[in-house]
Amino acid sequence: MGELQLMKGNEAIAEAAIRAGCDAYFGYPITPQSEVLEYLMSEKAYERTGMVVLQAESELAAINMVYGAASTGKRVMTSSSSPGISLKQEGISYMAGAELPCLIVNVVRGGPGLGTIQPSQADYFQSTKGGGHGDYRLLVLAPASVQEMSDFVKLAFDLAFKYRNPALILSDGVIGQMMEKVELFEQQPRATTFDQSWVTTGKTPNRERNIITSLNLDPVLQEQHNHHLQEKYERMKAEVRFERYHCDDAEYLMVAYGSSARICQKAVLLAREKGIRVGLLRPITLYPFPSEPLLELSKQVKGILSVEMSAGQMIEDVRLAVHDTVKVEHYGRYGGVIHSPEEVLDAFMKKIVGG
Amino acid sequence: MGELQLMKGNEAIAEAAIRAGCDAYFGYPITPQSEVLEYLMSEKAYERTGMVVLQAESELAAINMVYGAASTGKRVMTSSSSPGISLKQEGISYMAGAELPCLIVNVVRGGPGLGTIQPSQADYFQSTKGGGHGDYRLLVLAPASVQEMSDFVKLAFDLAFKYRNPALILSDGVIGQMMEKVELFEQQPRATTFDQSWVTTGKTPNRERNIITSLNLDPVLQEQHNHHLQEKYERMKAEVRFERYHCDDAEYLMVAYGSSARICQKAVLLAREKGIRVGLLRPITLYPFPSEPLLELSKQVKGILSVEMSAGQMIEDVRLAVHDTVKVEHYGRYGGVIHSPEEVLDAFMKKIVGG
Amino acid sequence: MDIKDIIKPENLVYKRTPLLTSNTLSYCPGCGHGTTHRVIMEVIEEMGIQADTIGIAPVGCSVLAYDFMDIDMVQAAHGRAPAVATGIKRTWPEKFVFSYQGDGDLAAIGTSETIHCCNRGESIVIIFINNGIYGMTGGQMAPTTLVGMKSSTSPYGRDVAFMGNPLKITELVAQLPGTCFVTRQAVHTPAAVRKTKKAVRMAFENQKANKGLSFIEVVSNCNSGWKMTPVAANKWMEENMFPFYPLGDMKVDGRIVSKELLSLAGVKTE
Amino acid sequence: MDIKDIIKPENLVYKRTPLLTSNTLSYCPGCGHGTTHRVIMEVIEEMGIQADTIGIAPVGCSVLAYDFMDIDMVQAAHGRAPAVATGIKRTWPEKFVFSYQGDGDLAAIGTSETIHCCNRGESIVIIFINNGIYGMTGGQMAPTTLVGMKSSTSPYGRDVAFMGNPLKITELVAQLPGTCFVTRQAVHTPAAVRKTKKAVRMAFENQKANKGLSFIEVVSNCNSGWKMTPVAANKWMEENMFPFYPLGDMKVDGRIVSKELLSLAGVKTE
Amino acid sequence: MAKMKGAIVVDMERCKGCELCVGSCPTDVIRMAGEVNGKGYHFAYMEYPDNCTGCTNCAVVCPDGVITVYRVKED
Amino acid sequence: MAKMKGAIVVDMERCKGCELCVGSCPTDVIRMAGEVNGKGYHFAYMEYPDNCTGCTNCAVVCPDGVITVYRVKED
Amino acid sequence: MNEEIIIAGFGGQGVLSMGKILAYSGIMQNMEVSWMPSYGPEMRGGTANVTVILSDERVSSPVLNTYDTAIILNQQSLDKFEDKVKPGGLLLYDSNGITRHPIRKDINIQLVEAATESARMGSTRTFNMIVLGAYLKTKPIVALENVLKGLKKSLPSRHHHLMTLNEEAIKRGMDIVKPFHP
Amino acid sequence: MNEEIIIAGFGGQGVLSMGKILAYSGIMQNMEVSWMPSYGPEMRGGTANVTVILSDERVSSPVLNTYDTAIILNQQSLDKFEDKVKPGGLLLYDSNGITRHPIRKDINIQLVEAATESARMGSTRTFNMIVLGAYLKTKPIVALENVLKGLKKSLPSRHHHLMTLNEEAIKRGMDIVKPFHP
Ligand SMILES: Cc1ncc(C[n+]2csc(CCOP(=O)(O)OP(=O)(O)O)c2C)c(N)n1
Ligand SMILES: Cc1ncc(C[n+]2csc(CCOP(=O)(O)OP(=O)(O)O)c2C)c(N)n1
Ligand code: SF4
Ligand code: SF4
Ligand code: SF4
Ligand code: SF4
Ligand code: SF4
Ligand code: SF4
Ligand SMILES: [Mg+2]
Ligand SMILES: [Mg+2]
Repeated sequence: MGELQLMKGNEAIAEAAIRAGCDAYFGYPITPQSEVLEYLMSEKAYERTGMVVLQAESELAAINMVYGAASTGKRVMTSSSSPGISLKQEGISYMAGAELPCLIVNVVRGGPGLGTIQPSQADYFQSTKGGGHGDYRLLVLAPASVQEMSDFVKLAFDLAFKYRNPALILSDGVIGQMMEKVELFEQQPRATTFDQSWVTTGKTPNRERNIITSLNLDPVLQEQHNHHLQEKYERMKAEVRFERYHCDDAEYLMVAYGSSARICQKAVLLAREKGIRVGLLRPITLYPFPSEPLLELSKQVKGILSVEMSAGQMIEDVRLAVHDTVKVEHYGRYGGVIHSPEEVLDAFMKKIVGG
Repeated sequence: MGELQLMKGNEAIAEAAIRAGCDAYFGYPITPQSEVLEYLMSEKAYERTGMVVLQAESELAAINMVYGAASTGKRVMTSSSSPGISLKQEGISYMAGAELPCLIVNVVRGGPGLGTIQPSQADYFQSTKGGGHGDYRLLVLAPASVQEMSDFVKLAFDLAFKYRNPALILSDGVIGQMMEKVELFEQQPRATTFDQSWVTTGKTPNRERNIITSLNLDPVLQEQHNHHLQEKYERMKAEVRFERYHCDDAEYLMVAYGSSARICQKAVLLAREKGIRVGLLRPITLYPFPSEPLLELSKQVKGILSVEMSAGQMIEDVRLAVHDTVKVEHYGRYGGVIHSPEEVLDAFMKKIVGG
Repeated sequence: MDIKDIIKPENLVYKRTPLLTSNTLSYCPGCGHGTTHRVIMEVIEEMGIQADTIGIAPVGCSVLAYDFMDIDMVQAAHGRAPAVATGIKRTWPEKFVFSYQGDGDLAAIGTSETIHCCNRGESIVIIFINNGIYGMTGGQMAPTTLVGMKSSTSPYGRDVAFMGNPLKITELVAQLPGTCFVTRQAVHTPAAVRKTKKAVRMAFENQKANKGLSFIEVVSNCNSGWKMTPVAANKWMEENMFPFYPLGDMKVDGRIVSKELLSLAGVKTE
Repeated sequence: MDIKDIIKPENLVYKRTPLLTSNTLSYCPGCGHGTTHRVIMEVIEEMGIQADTIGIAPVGCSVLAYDFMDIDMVQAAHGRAPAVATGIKRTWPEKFVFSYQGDGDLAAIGTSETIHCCNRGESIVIIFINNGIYGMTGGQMAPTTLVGMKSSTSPYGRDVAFMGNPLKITELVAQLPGTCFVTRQAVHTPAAVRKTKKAVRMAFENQKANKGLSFIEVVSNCNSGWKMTPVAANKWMEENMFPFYPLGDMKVDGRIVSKELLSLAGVKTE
Repeated sequence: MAKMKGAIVVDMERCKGCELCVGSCPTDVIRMAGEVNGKGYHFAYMEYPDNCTGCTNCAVVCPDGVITVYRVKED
Repeated sequence: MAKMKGAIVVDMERCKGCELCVGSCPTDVIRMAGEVNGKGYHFAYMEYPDNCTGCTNCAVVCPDGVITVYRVKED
Repeated sequence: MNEEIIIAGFGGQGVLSMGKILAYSGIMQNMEVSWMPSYGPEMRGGTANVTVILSDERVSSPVLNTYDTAIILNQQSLDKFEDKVKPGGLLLYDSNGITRHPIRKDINIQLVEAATESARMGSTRTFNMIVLGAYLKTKPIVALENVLKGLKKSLPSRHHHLMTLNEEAIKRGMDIVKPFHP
Repeated sequence: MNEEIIIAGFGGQGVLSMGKILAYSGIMQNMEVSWMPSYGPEMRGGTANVTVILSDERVSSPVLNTYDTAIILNQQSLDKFEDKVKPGGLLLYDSNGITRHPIRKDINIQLVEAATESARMGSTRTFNMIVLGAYLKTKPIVALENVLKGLKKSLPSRHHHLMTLNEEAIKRGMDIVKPFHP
């Protein structure tokens, strides 16, 4: 068993980045995730592993520093919260277009606009459908515990490099700010070997020059490039991850991710205390979305409640997954308010069981 | 009949802005929409109506200038193309949050990243689901002709003010760059009367101070504000607009908007020449999406082809609208390539009729 | 003479301006934001321009400025206040428009908007609170953080080689043709407050006369971020901030008046 | 002597550097982008650092620089090249990193990245092509467009009151402590080209010695955007651009060497 | 010569106890109370009221603007 | 004294006819051809080859880098 | 009536404005029209082409794959568009700079030596008007008077003195156009 | 075992670190734990509260509506949380600054004069440890030795010399806690 620590989710991200051999972090402060940069600085990540840590002048600068470092094959990351992530959309679209691996962490807060600094899950569409321009997809991971905040850093880097695609950890103020027990993985070496064929580290005589670009003035070539991307996104579907919680005998289903899934777990238990056999499907990857397991489960249940801290975004993917063969409703508090297990149960009784 | 002109779509936008009594335009050049600003300058909009026209230092500055002017109740607009629109996402989320009316024009080009400057429709998700953070919606209008580029400027302003919400014209390089006959509406006065109750034009003794903000540190208030927004988005559904083309006797349906709808019109004619009764539903508002008329139509047809110059984005709204009761497929060239009517027909035969 | 005989309406010589609302300021005890708010509101009161003034609040501790200033206000996205102000001023040239911004807001994320707004010479007033730190988000390093100064993201002190130099943005904007009046002031003593008020008055008078952009930096403490008492923070500020950010006018009526303008930190002149 | 006797390998005194690829430059006839590309590639060839150099292409006419320079290159988002360069240089401090940017890219949308990258003193080289216009998008006004100069978005000439002042960003970055070498050059005559090449060499040598950021502005024609022949454009440039953008070194080895640095347009010194 | 006599009124409940007024008073009038107000702050008060000249320094420097100053000419 | 004799080779097909080389030649060697190349440009050529000193000015200033210069010492 | 035209050549040959005049002429005759250029980064010597549709009915797709008429002004465009003329359609070209002439037998091919002729007329500016004349002679779908009206509308007023020259050029084009048989 | 605790008071009273020590103590006993603070813009004198859960099973929701135990350190928190203690649950409070005492009869209410006591001990720093002691006395769900281990883990090493003082404070809290009957 690895080292046990009590940590905030944000700190776990930072510690995991150091241990995963992350080469560089570029970021700009914003609540509720400023601890990531603060931890890297106070823990002297730059001394522990030689990792580059730089406070950028803005989120725009940060994502473009990430773009630069990623162009050279480095394991590089940034983190921010909702408004800051909106500012990064052009850069994210560029990275997707140029097929650069990297890790982006969004510790979501309530929007729109300046909103609140309290937890929210209202950036689902932005993360999974592409808040930037053009047809592209990110690998989106949704941790539901501090342990996963740590583990998914490593996983995200692995997937990002496997597919040469930006990966995004979609967390929120609850997971970012809460402390839990976390088993830290072993320190990994920074200088990992990786595919050097495409990186821009200086053209040596034994190869052609490498170019990182997302530009194709010729639309035919750009279309080919887009086909290549789409084909990759199709392949990425193999990475689907999810967790089934009390699903085997479920007559009803909840679908929830991240902190909302934690709350739903409790709601499931409360329901079962009442003798109602509810299960919970927790998507761990939001893109690719676990549509098939959901479709499977939909055949056994009488109704599905999609529970998000938003006005209802993931519900569209749930409905698309189950082909509207079973009733699907949304429930969620939002704008920074966190629903309680009791509220979820209440909504579930009204919208699914009763209705 | 109004004045007849032969104009580019981008020029029609600019001329319509002048005639609609638009108070201010702030923008930054980008192909394929630079003619909007160029036209306003060469036509001396600032002399014709006193309209403010300013080339901003960036898209970020432009959208925030719009935010400022809109805070005072002015009819104000900006225009850009895909990468520039991505940069505006934070600002757009702010405007939605602060409930500021304004007009944003996106003349879409092929993405992701720098992509091409050729036409595309791959910013559908960004426009309709919210590329910025938080739960918000824009009023999204999709012109399919130069005439509509002109008419929708006025319409967009009217709707934006009616709902105190940003409106977006989602066009593309085809409609922006093509010339057609356009009947220009009459010059309207600039100084329109409008609801002064919320604008920040200086606190006079007879009222409380007005504040434009999207911040609510208290999550409960922020949730209330979000409920208010959601309720407004619900009301906005009354504005649904669409065009039925040869739908009455249709056995099959195409769904397409903007320039793709133009191409599909031709494809419909080609299909009908072959004796296949195809209709076309053209969403004019993309948000609100014409789900109900589509559901109605779905009952009469054997299959639906959603045709977009993208890898398939609107198809999700089509599928959600028809509750997966009828086969729905996507077709579209993308990355800057424009499908031809023949290609659409081909795909239609293979995916819908043949398949 | 009894106190009761003194405390009478006819003897009143100073009271809080009614242009500050009755809301309790959300700032930490001793924070210069409150003082600066008051100074601005006093000038607006004295000039009688409440009905013609629109203020822009930034993102930073003063994000809630609109809760305290009894004028119409617009809350701008982080760093974009100069753009927001431009949008308003261009469409309402006869109004008084000012932005109120922190150092993170104005000199980090908003650098571009600051430089270009000043360079265009928008006829507005910018009030710039330089407290060398990001107050609101819990004390991270700002572009203006001094060399060696500790913050939550420079916990061992700002190291130039690693984190870059502190930025004297006021010296830069003083050199742009669009600015008319550029000065650096403070609000930690009665005399400093009075000078700042004069500067604010001059700035608004400039706007009235349409002379170009007026830019007032106020060097201020962030005692919470610096982890000091307010009194100690002001002392530290005098001893450490003022030598690097010297107080005084840099540009008046479009003319550079500061001899030292060239001697920016680390730049040696020949 | 017959020409054939001269044209022999052993008599070769000048040929296109092999570090330019065989692709035909996409630039308009007479455009300074091509010349500047060549100068940079010659320096890299002469220093033997091809294998250690990474270039950043901007968005602008030189977006395709990577088609012409036979080195590893990264195409950056509009205005963000200095941030991209920072990301690379910080993770590969032993490599040579340079960005190549137009005036729209560097001085409009990218102002913030430019200022902060210079202020941090990243050990990189920035090559800045100032042609007073947005070439690629069809000749719109740039931050550097001269007063009265026509462009597609200032069709009746740049009017300061309406469109703001031209921005001398090079003068600003010269004053930041992070820059080591700041100069303004041109490439319109053989002598100018040779001086530019010396400057580029010095910049890369600075980078080798880790002395800080080197910033080279190249005033260049955009004959298409200016709607002139290349020859006329260069003449116009000498007569109109150079007086406002005077050539020469501003800062060498971290010391300001230009006496006029204070006399920015419109700023009167006392 | 006419001497100035002053007095200040501190809005106790709004005083945040920052002590900036204390040091700004040229005649050392102000001290911080031992008790705290509803928000938990020790508040400022006139410990030596006789010394007050009504110079307004304290009010001018008070970040929360909670001091009101009165002044009369004492013959 | 040793005189320099030079010659230039213009890559005709890549010359874009900008004429910058013409003005840069101290000995007025270069002129533009009447014909056009495949891209439709009038290209540069040595009209007065005898004057060429191989000073490289033309090549140095050519934006497209299409001039190669040779030089010999003529005794 | 539904005429779908592609005009293709170098930038600078007046391809776009010729299309514009045609479109304007159509409007003068109460037709529905559309004009759709290829667009790209402004670089000299690039190719330029424009699709013009004149129709009695509302124009559906402004972007086409095949054309009733192709007006071709350089080799590159000939290579690209010859195949895209509908059987029975028209291909009008200027042979200046053409090294490989059209070969199709199922279409009507017309030749106009507009480059040579405009040089002869002493103004290269007339080039596209000569081509236009040649087209109108072959397919008189718009009346000359409407073309002149369209021309006037599309010319900035400072160029109105060129009207006569342009009219002359159109007529020259009408005169010199001749069939080409591969 | 599943103990759901809210600790609420002013910023600066050591609310968050008390929660952290409890959580650490749980870990020392191989429990599952979660610690969830309310967070907001850092402003002095604001309220602070933290939800701590100690459980033998995996913790589901870290955010709760009702609690087994409420540890209340100012009036505002009492007003907010008294109602949220589960019937039969525990409410532990310090009466310093309290103007309206708890009124519920269906819960166990304990009083600890920690503020007064810590002043007496001459170090306001011991305040939260006295409260912790009072809690542990009432609900000994974690062993004192594990609390001390947890305390040591959560203290930066430069503060380890304070261990004895803190232990003493915990014990004082155990001694002085007493039931309150409304
Ligand atoms: C786009 C964006 N990035 C970051 C933040 C987080 N944030 C809020 S205030 C602030 C900095 C405040 O510092 P400063 O401007 O110096 O103001 P102060 O609080 O010191 O007065 C930051 C980074 C945000 N709200 N939005
Ligand atoms: C975010 C974004 N905004 C705008 C553009 C459009 N754009 C492309 S190049 C350019 C300006 C180029 O001008 P400059 O940097 O001066 O380079 P030049 O072409 O003159 O060399 C603009 C505005 C873009 N591609 N991306
Ligand atoms: S954190 Fe700093 S800047 Fe913010 S209110 Fe407190 S002292 Fe003032
Ligand atoms: S448009 Fe201007 S900058 Fe671009 S290649 Fe042509 S001349 Fe050069
Ligand atoms: S008014 Fe002047 S003398 Fe009186 S208490 Fe205030 S500072 Fe002291
Ligand atoms: S300055 Fe104001 S807030 Fe501070 S102690 Fe004095 S009266 Fe109180
Ligand atoms: S090498 Fe010198 S002399 Fe010879 S042609 Fe070129 S410029 Fe003229
Ligand atoms: S400078 Fe070069 S491109 Fe220009 S005309 Fe001379 S040889 Fe040709
Ligand atoms: Mg600050
Ligand atoms: Mg330029």
